[in-house]
Amino acid sequence: MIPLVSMTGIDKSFPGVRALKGAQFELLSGEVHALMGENGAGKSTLMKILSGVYSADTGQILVDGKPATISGPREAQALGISIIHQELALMRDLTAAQNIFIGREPRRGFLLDEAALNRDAEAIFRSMNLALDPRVPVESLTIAKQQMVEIAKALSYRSRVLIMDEPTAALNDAEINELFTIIERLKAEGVGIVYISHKMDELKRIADRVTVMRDGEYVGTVPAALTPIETIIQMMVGRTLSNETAVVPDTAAAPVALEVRGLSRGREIRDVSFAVRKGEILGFAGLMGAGRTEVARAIFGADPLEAGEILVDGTKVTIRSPQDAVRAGIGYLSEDRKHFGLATGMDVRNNIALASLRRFTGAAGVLRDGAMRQTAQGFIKQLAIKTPSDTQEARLLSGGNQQKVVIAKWLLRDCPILIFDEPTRGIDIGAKSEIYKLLNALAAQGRAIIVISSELPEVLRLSHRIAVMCEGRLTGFLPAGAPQQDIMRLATLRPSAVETSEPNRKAAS
Amino acid sequence: MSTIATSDRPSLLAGIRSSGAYHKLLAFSGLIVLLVVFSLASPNFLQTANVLAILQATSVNGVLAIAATIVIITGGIDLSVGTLMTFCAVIAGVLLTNNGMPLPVGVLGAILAGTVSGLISGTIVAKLKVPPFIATLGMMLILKGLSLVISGTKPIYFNNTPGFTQIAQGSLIGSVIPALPVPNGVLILFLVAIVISFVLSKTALGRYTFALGSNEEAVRLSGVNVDRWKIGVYALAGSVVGIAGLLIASRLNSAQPALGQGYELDAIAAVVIGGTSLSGGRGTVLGTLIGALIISVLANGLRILSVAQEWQTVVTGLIIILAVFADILRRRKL
Amino acid sequence: MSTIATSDRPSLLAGIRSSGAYHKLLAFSGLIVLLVVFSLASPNFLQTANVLAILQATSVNGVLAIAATIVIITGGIDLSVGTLMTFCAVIAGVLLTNNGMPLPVGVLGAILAGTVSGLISGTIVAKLKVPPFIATLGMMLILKGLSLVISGTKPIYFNNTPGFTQIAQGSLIGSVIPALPVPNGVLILFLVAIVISFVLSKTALGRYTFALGSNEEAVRLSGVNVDRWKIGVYALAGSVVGIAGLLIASRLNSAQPALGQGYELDAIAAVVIGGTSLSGGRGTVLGTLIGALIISVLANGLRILSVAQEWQTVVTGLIIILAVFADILRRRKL
Amino acid sequence: QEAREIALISKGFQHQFWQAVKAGADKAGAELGVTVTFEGPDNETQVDRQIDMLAAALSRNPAAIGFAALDSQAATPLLQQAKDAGIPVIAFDSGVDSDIPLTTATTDNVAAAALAADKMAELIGEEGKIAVVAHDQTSRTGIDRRDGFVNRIAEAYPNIEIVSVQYGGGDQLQSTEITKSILLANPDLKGIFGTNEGSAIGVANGKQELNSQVVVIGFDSGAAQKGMVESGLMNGAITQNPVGIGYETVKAAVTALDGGELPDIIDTGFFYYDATNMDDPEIAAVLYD
Ligand SMILES: Nc1ncnc2c1ncn2[C@@H]1O[C@H](COP(=O)(O)OP(=O)(O)OP(=O)(O)O)[C@@H](O)[C@H]1O
Ligand SMILES: Nc1ncnc2c1ncn2[C@@H]1O[C@H](COP(=O)(O)OP(=O)(O)OP(=O)(O)O)[C@@H](O)[C@H]1O
Ligand SMILES: [Mg+2]
Ligand SMILES: [Mg+2]
Repeated sequence: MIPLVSMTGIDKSFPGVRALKGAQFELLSGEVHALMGENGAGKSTLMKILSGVYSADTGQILVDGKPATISGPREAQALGISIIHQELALMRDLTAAQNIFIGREPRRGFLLDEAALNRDAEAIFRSMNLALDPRVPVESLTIAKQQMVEIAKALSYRSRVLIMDEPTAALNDAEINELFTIIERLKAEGVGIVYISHKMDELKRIADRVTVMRDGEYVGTVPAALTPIETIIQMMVGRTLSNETAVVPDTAAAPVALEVRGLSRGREIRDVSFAVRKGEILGFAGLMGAGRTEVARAIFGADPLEAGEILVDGTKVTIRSPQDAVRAGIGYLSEDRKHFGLATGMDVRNNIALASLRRFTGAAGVLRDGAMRQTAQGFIKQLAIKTPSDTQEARLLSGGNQQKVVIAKWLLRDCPILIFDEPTRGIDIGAKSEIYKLLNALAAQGRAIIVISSELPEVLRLSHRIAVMCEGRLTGFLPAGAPQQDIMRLATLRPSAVETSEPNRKAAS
Repeated sequence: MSTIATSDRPSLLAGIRSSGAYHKLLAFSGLIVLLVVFSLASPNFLQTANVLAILQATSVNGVLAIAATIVIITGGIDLSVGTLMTFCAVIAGVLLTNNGMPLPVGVLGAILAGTVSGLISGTIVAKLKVPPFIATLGMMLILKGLSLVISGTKPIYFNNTPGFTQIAQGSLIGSVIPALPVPNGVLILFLVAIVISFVLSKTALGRYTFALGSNEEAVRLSGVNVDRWKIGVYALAGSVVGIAGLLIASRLNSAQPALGQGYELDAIAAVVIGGTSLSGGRGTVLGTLIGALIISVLANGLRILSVAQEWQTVVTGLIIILAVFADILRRRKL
Repeated sequence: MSTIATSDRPSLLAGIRSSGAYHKLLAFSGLIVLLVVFSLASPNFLQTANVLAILQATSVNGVLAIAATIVIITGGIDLSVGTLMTFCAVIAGVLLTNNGMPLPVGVLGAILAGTVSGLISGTIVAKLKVPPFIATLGMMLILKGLSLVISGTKPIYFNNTPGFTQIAQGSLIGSVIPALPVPNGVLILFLVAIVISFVLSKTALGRYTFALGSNEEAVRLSGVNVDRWKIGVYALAGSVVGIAGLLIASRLNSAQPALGQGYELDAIAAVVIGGTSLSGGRGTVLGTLIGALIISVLANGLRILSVAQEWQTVVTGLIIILAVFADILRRRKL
Repeated sequence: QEAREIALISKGFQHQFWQAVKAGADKAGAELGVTVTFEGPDNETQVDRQIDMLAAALSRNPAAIGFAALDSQAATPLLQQAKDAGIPVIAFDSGVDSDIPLTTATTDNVAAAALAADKMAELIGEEGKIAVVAHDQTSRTGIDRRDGFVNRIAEAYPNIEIVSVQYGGGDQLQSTEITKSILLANPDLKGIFGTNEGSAIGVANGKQELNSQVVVIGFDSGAAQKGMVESGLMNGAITQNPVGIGYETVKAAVTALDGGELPDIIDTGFFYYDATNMDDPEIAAVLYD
């Protein structure tokens, strides 16, 4: 059988970085081929070459056994290759439908046929069981829904090769299930799918084969079903990882570090009250749009509040801006690193120092760059941030490494209360366990930590206590190690955006 | 802006959409406030003749501002609109007066000159990747010089083309309804506004105009020929500027080669006052029209009140800031 | 450019850093090409007196452009630099001539006037959230009007303050090395460039200037008081403009109240030619200095060659586009 | 042998008045066998640009310099430099407050504007409201013409009231809009004075667009203004003799170079013209297109 795509000997260098060294990859039709590797291993770069975003320095690409030169996204599309990018590439001011069909708008003569456009988009959404109005501007959508729009866009090309670069990083379980149903269907139609993810459990569920990369090089290709996860992880990181579970310390006697009472704002936040003790990790679970991010942003002063009070160490504080919050000792790592986390044009060093410049300001306001460099390099080592130097621009880092930079920023700021919103989004498994260790260590030092995560296993593994939200309400607290069903019950007092129940599906088709 | 995630409730969507309309209405209400204040302050202000004078005074800047709007929505900027306008007027003069061509040739020639210049600017931006600010700054100077060269640094008069002054100064409406002698220049402004609104909202070119300003890289990654559309946008803007050139030449019955520089600032100001963001992706022709009207109402009203000129300038500056600030306040409250 | 991926070799780091320097060197080489061409074309061009004239002609626009650079790096824009310069000059005139204050009071007064105006612009931008284009357009008009009001629409001469003309026209260097009578204005330009370079690269204010232009929201969510720093940036720019006001007043031995509008375009052009992006987050004072020099070398060289004035304009436009394009080409090749 | 260069730095370039000065200078250059260069800033506020032009001209080592100062004081150091280098300086258009220029070829703008005031008074019957649309609030010519006109009215015509003085920068379109608002705000207005070519044409345009019968007195000439005077849209205008100014400036420079004597002032004169006297040979000679 001639492979759909075969890439061999691919080299690619960026200034200061050799991203790929003789990488290779093969995709058969009708298979889901997972591409695995640590952050910065070169997965996205390899797939960008296949989809015409970059051109390889050397190497050969065969499509249907014939040599192909892919000099741009258009050529890739013509060859039947489409891609869902890791970093969302949407036109914020356009609607969902307009985004999906950009460049291929249905027309009536000279004019755009907006009705047909929306109809076609609606049809795609329906086939994905996605309840989304095609006429909404994507700007007003959550990242998760924006991700769904990207998926819809990729599907609309009806390609033979579909590359998905971390499509589930922003999705919750229901949405992931729906995506997998779609993948199964495409697979049955003979579409070849490249699937990049850091979520190991997904491999067993959908992948047929797994190719592992490390440091831009090809490590090996193994069948997914027969290979133990541990083996794949070892191929990725070059060592075995131990799989610890949370050790829940007894914090009942510790003083309360942060308490919120009756936080409210419209329908987004409804009467939310909770408390976190020093040394405690409070996990927040919930479905997409449950309001966890809203609560965190409101506590942090990033968005206004209508009612409620916030107490730090038992005293009431007024927080009107992030500056107030940080002064009160609260740090917040945003779920959207690109828009809210990184100064993308600045280098790694300055991004890490961004929240703590004052500590590097010497006499007469002059910055101590040497100290900044040392600190930055310390974090680069501690978090294994893959970057040619601390003066590399943050936007040139791989997605996962960007996330680590933002984490470093808050670690450096060293707040007694830390809110992490989706801290491991896009982070590889090795680094993830590093970050878990770090969070545990921070808690052990007496910091109060809130972790918001859409990955239930993550919440379960980290939390000393679990808060569950739904529709802006805190629907309950659960102890560490609570069964997943209990969490889901509290989290699903209303249906998620994706309709998973069978009757609905029938009604839609 | 509502942030609630339920997306399929029509009421919400309707809310979002009508809030857009409401925004425009608000900028409009800023204009209304000005109108009310001035008409209370001077009985001469709301006379038909003065209203027509204000509209007539808006026509050239309005058309230029519409051209600037198109480019600004892509996230670019066009500094050459002022001198290009003059260049187009001079081309009309050369064709009609120096070469005795018939009127339609002059009209088409001016618009074509604008289009070609826009094509060149667009090519410099899209193909040579020169930032729009520099590309159009260069074009501004080139066109300014060329206008002087071509015209021999002398105004060209249209005395041999009797119909020419009718383009802006005649009144088709007035010949039907004598009580309402709306000059053709104003008619043309509204026509251009309608056509460009239509192009922006209903055609592929319009769609890509917004898409480019929203996220050019994403458009490129979608396999769209970004360069071609971008050049198209500048060319469209150029042809609109050609119309402005005809309007000003018709009003002055001459092509004045020295005029034009500085007009770009008024045009861009109208665009920004009208709510179009300089970072691209959003903007409306209606907003720009209102912005241009605010500028001419201010100028006219302060003159009618015989405010000393140096104070006119101060007050204009203040009101521009206040008008935009008021708009921001209201939007925040929504 | 080395492409080897080993990441911790110091040589590589040096390579990356020097590539930044290399970029600047390239813009610089564009300037060199101009210098070579003009000196081949005319024996008068490279004479000491003419070189000094070019530098002197750069001083005012150079200082203005440095002020504009600071604001542009934050992703903003300052249209008021031209008229603010005039306003500061008028303030100096009022203090020194109309009120007979001693020279230092006039100097400080002018700089303070610039700082306060910058504070106001910054506050309008940061607190009222008015887009910088509008805020500074408004300030441009307000200051233009106020200059006329305060001066009584008449130039104010500094004949009673004998030292005043020395600020720009005297020559400290010349008094030491008579063969090199570099005017103080040029010295001040370089001094301002060095100080602002230092502030931008070594102080917290400078760091936030870049950070704001890179991603303001991320800075805010890092707990930084974004508003305060932004106001600081505009105030710093304002005080630099104050220095420009002193320079021009000293050169003309008078505060000319009508001057100034239009100067913002030259200043911004110098910034952009110097490689600073209007979308913020990056830029260098050195680049701006080279941009300003390119503009004055062009103007001077074409005059020395007695090119007809209308063609001077055309050629200037062409060369500005070409200079930036050449720079882009070379960077792409790196 | 290379022709001697006479470098003229004027106050403007693109306007017809300055182009006529240039034409006169070129004519003299051709007759006297010297090279004439001619440069000027975009508008009359750009004092420092003019200084830069003067500096660049000096770097060329011209034989002589003709200079129309936007601000005489500002140019003093450079003029001194010219004097030290032995380059003769001739002032034109308006005087330079300095003893460096050997002579000045000029128009008395104050007197010219006073003549405009007399003509205006005559045409409106020495009573009623009038207005001024000036080209500039701060430049020498702007101030002289405005003040010459306003002061003459104040002194000689107590029954005439000047209701508005506004400035259109010499931009025709802006002057048109200003005129229209003045006319609409003052329906009983009797006359308007436009202080230069752009202002005058703008005033006449505004009058035409509103179908007004207001009396218009202009300044300067040019094809459009001549046409308007001819058609009666403009009742009359003052013209200077810019061709003469340019011619005399270059001629004086050559005289100076050849060691000849020069008077302190070369008054090139001004004239009032209207539809009745335009074709007089004396007037026609000073009108320009
Ligand atoms: N445009 C670029 N310029 C410079 N370096 C780049 C560029 N794009 C990628 N890199 C570098 O190439 C390497 C590979 O990056 P890539 O994005 O392919 O990693 P990845 O495997 O997708 O990682 P992740 O799992 O974090 O997304 C990284 O070291 C990254 O910093
Ligand atoms: N700054 C903001 N501007 C506009 N909308 C916002 C902003 N921040 C959050 N939202 C929206 O508020 C809604 C509430 O979702 P929120 O992100 O709080 O839920 P969540 O439980 O954190 O879910 P998720 O898993 O998607 O992060 C979402 O639609 C989100 O996009
Ligand atoms: Mg990646
Ligand atoms: Mg969230």
